[in-house]
Amino acid sequence: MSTNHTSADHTNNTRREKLRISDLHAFYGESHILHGIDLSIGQGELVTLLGRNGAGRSTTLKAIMNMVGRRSGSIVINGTETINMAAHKIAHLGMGFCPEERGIFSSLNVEENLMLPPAVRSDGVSVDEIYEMFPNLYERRFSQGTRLSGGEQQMLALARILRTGANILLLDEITEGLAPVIVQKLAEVLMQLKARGLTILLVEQNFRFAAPIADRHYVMEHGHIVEEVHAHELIEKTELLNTYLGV
Amino acid sequence: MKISKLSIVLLGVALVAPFVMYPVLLMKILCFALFASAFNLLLGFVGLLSFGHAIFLGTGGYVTGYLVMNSGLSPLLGILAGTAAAAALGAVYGKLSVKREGIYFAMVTLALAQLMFFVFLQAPFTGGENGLQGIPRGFLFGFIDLSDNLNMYYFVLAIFLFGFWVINRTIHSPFGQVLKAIRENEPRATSLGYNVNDYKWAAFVISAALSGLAGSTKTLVFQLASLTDVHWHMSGEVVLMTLVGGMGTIFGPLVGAAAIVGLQNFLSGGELGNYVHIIMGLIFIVCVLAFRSGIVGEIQKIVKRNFS
Amino acid sequence: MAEFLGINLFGLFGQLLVGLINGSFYALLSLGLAIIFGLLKIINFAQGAIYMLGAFLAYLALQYLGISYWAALIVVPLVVGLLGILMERFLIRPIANEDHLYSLLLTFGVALVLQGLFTHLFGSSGMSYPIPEAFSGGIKLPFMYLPNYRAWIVVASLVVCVGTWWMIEKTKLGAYLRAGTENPALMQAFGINVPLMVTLTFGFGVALAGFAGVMAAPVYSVSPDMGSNLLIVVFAIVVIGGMGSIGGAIITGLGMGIVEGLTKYFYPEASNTVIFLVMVIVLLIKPAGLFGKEA
Amino acid sequence: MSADYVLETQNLIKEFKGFTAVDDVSLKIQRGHIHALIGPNGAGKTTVFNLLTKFLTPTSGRILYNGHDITSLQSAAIARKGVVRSFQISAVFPHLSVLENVRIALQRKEGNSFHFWKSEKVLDKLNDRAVELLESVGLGNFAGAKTVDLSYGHKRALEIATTLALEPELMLLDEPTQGMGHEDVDVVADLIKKVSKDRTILMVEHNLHVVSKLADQITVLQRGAILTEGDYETVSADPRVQEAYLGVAVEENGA
Amino acid sequence: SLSDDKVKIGVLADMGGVYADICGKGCVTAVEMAVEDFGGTVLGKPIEIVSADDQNKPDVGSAIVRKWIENEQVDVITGLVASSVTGAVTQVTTDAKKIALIAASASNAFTTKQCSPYNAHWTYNVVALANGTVKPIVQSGKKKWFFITADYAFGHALEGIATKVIESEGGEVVGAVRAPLGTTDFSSYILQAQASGAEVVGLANAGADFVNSLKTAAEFGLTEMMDVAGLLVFTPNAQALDPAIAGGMLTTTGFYWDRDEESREWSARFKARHGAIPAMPHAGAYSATMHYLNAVKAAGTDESDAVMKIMKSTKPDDFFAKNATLRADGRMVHDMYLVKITKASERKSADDIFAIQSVIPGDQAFAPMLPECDFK
Ligand SMILES: Nc1ncnc2c1ncn2[C@@H]1O[C@H](COP(=O)(O)OP(=O)(O)OP(=O)(O)O)[C@@H](O)[C@H]1O
Ligand SMILES: Nc1ncnc2c1ncn2[C@@H]1O[C@H](COP(=O)(O)OP(=O)(O)OP(=O)(O)O)[C@@H](O)[C@H]1O
Ligand SMILES: [Mg+2]
Ligand SMILES: [Mg+2]
Repeated sequence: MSTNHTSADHTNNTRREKLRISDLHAFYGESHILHGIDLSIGQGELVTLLGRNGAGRSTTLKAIMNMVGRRSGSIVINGTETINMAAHKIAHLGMGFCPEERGIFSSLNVEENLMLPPAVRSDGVSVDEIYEMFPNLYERRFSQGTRLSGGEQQMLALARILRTGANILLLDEITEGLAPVIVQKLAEVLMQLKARGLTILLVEQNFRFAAPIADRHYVMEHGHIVEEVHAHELIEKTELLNTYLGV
Repeated sequence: MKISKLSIVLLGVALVAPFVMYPVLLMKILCFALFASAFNLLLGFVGLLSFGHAIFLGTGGYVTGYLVMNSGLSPLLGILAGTAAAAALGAVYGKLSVKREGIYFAMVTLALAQLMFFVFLQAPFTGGENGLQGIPRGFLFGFIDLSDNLNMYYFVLAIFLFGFWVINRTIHSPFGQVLKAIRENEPRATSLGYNVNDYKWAAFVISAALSGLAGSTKTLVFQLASLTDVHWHMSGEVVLMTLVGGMGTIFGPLVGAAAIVGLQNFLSGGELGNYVHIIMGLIFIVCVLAFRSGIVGEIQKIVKRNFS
Repeated sequence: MAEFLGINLFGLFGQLLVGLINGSFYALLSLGLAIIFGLLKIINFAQGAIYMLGAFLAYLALQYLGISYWAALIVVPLVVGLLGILMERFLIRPIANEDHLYSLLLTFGVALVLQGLFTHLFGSSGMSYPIPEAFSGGIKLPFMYLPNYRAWIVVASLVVCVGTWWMIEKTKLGAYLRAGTENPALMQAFGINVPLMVTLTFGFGVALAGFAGVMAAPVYSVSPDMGSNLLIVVFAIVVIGGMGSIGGAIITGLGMGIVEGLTKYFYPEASNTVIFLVMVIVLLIKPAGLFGKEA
Repeated sequence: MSADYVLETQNLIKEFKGFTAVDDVSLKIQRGHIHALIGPNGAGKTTVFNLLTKFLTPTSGRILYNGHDITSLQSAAIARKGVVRSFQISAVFPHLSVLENVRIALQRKEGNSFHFWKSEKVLDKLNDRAVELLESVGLGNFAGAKTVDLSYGHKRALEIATTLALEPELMLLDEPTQGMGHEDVDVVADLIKKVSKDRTILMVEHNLHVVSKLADQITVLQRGAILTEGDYETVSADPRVQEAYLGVAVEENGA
Repeated sequence: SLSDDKVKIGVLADMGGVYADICGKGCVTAVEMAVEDFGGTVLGKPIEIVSADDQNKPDVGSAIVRKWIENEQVDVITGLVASSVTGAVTQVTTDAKKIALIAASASNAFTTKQCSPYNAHWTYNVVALANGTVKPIVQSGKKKWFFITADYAFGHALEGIATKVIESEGGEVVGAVRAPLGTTDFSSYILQAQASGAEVVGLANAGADFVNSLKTAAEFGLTEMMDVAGLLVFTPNAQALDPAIAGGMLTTTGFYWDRDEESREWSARFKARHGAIPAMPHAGAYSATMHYLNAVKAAGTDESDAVMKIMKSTKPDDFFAKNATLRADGRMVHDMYLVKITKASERKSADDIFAIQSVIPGDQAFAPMLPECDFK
């Protein structure tokens, strides 16, 4: 087995590697969605997955959490191989996952939703801090989770995993449906988290949101990673990104 | 078209069958095939599992039996009356139940049927546990003697074909298109301006009426109307027939009815009679676990896989 | 004295109390159903058969192993719960992703098999189980003679019902359960072993029916069809209470027992149908049930 | 003058258990406009939509459509009058063909939807019109395809074609471009522009790019109440809107 | 001459339902014993037995019998337990002119309202039960009765006839409740009985209903306040009950295994094959079959009219049928027995359930023949 990936080497030199994926394949029933993904993220990095609708970005996140039908290859989290690990054990390695469809529970109220995921580490964001960050949630804390507006649900989904103390975050389209003010605020929040040393893998459609805060970008197409772009290369590779993403 | 060729072959078989097999058994199969097809109209094509459908079968039977016996109605009028009664009950029960969906709908229909079961058990005109016995088959159009099994058979076959035609036509009608749309995406159908509950209700009434038709006919065949036909076990049996045959397919309920009635007939004769409930239960389990498309559904899959 | 407006008050009180006793069984059974439904979205049609199984196990345990009522009260629910766990694991889980109607049909099949099996093995004339020594005799109330065992039924089932309700509505475990049924994949991703939780919940719901079966053995004849008719009444109760509402199931169970008792007093002919009539009325006025949330 | 307005709400209020989600909203939507409803998350935009289409019942207030009070009508009846909404999540009939999807909508006006005794062949006369509609949204080549197999953008287009089949006077679009890639956003925006001929459109949208490009008139909601109204220039220049909704960096989003 | 070179007997019974212990496989066993004891052939031709489960459903039973007769050349039907099934079946047999030997049903309709020249109602009926049990109790001075009645045809008939008996003996019925078949909880009915001020509570029900109602009566102390009479108690039901509850109760039966040497001998053979002592329908099924086969032999044919004629003109006489005749209306009139359920202290073995109190001669037990049912 070769570990001779340039990107991995590059990051290994600078920071501790938190997540390394090699030759990841994922399937939903008969359909083969991911065709050998390789990527690596170091501690404190914020990396995005870009691509068009259906490129397989969400699937990559779900595959990491073992939420797809079948997967093969290697996923090493914090030095632990997880490809054969049961889904419910993965979170306890410090993973926090915020799904695309938000996954707010209608049988629980806002506060119960917030308190639901078991803490995986001790140093999560406190509830007070969260309510300060998202005053809407505080105001609506006793209403049924799914009665929140679309955007409020998005906030809740994110807040929920911040509370658990997860230090590797997988965030899927978190700016979707949010008002521009909130989007700006989220960018600040992510920068703060990064500063706390959290590792973030971000799936984004909103390139303007992602560009200023990310360290690196992976571009996906048809279940492959077709390009890796570092923050400092953004200007020179604008053309390339345009052809991939149609920005 | 393939289907119509198949239909002609089946019709041919149905015409000569009574010379080969015991006609009363064949009539029973036809009645249940009609019942299961009517049930399947709801389950397979609207997605509503009515767990109390026997009540419509039995209502048709009781009303026909009572009128033929006590008011000397001709068999045809008796059957019409029974069908109308089932449709009327279906109209009321449909109004109450189509508001609910999925499993809720199943529970509500079951409980409503049980309510009516007790009415039939206690009402003075149904003969309670005895049921209505010795109902005369009478004369069709005043001169065809239905007490002759062969005459009766062709009469039943004609009724079955009529009912089956109605169901098919319903599925492939403008109304059927709307039903399909509702099953696919109910909120969207509403937003296009369809009152989905009205459509479900109409389908429910059609299904109830045809179940009543099956029950009325069955009553004349066996000259008997009894609690068996309104008991929830019967509601379970029709689900089983549809499941075994293949829900949502045209011929599935027919095949399922033949299979289950045939099996019961086989079991009731022999030593295995004791095991009839256990065997039915096991079939249920096996079908659900491994065989959800039913006989016809599985055949369709094989045909699709190999020939297209 | 005991007459008021031409009504025999003693008779009325008696019927109310008897209604409460029956209501305790309704509450236990509908609670089990509501837990399984509310948390797993499965209608367990086998719940009645499992109640029967509980009673039979208590009977067999006493007959052949000399296990006392008290021991049976613990052991039988455990055994039944274990069977429920096996049932969930090997029958229900394989179809967990299919339409929930299939699980209804599957459990219907299980009910037929269980009932058929016991009829085959033990006939259907019924076995009798003695009332435990500790509860022989009764209390003389002014309006009736209340057998001690019947009083115990009310107390025991109230304790079990309230305890269960508290556990599900008021604890973190309950929140996990509710969330886990809504979106199991996400709960797994949060680090919770959902399949295990589902299995245990099913086992618990089933064990409640087993418990009710043991409770019933001394007062009702232990027979293979003791559960099947009761079950449909309990279904109606669950619909009235609002499907999936735990508290609703308990309150409605007790309430319907009392309504039935009153009907037996005022118009016995309708005692079979009154619960279904109530159901129709509730459906007309509040389709989601008395305690149900609108979808 | 009121004839100019397709839809008017008068003092619309919706309360949820003591929480006022829509607070005294009086909207006037001018015939032929594309009218956008924007505002921070939880401002009550979706709730307004739900009230207009009767998915929710207003606590108080009136809704006038073409001058007639429709406050007490049922959802389906409102749809039949010509107020049709699209859904946020793809609202198609997945296992019908693309053509059939449109035909279901066309069929409603035929008045034969309860005719269970007729053959469905009577619907074939609607095919031409259906194909026409599909072509108008660029789906002409997909008529025979199964709808599940369509891509996300195509599904959205189909949904719009289906909605158009009802010949709505007023179309309500809730975040029509949400979750789309940039390419699709433009396609859909163009489509909306195209179909806005001869009809009125009310839309909720967070993508300011789309709003600025399409909207003739904008209403900004905040905490359930109307904050301000006007065209894009006026509204985006309003400091209150900048603070509550746009954030500071308005310019960046405009492009 | 035999119709098809054999005599074929169809045994229709409840193989798995509430009456399975009363006339299920046991009835098949009894008929088999009769055929074997008869020698296995009649007029040189084989005797065959077919059996089926009617599940206590009239439609199932009548369909089976119809098929047997129309399709499988069955000559005679026996077993027949649930009255509802028997009613439906005798319609079919009468139409087809085949004999029905009713071994286990209680209703008296088959020799009254629904009488037919082809019915032979063998073991007992509701009239005999009411006459046998109720009359002596009323005569002993307990005149105020309350009934807990099974709410279907059988219970109604039993209550009706018992009421007539009570009234004709100068007693009075102070009330009655109708409990649905299969009621699990009798407590509210018991409370009503308690409040009625009656001296005797008559249980006009059977099987599990009987067992449940009696148990509940004991639990609520009813058995200490008033007498309880079970109008139809089969040995398996009595065996299922705690003797402390049931002991001492009077009831009427058409047969008891421990009556005399003859009955003990047959019952021992039956128990060896079946595993339990015979209930009265088992003995009745044997006796009826035997009488039928004897008649076929004597008639030299299996043609129903000829056979029936001989059955009615010769007196049945075996370990079951004492002082018996098959009347023209098809009623088999024979000695019935008033028995007391034994207390635990009196039981010598698990099978020692009844103690015969008195013999009720057939003409006192059964009602006289109706003129319209005289099929001489
Ligand atoms: N549960 C599923 N079953 C089958 N196929 C699926 C499933 N989920 C996703 N797919 C398919 O997998 C492919 C990748 O989907 P994915 O959701 O990962 O895309 P994405 O890049 O996140 O795009 P989007 O912008 O739509 O979220 C798509 O073709 C999609 O149709
Ligand atoms: N059924 C309900 N019960 C209780 N509160 C509700 C209900 N529906 C909406 N709300 C509340 O009303 C407010 C407005 O919700 P609405 O969905 O209209 O917001 P929105 O403007 O569409 O926001 P977004 O842009 O985030 O979708 C929110 O705070 C929400 O929590
Ligand atoms: Mg995605
Ligand atoms: Mg919204």
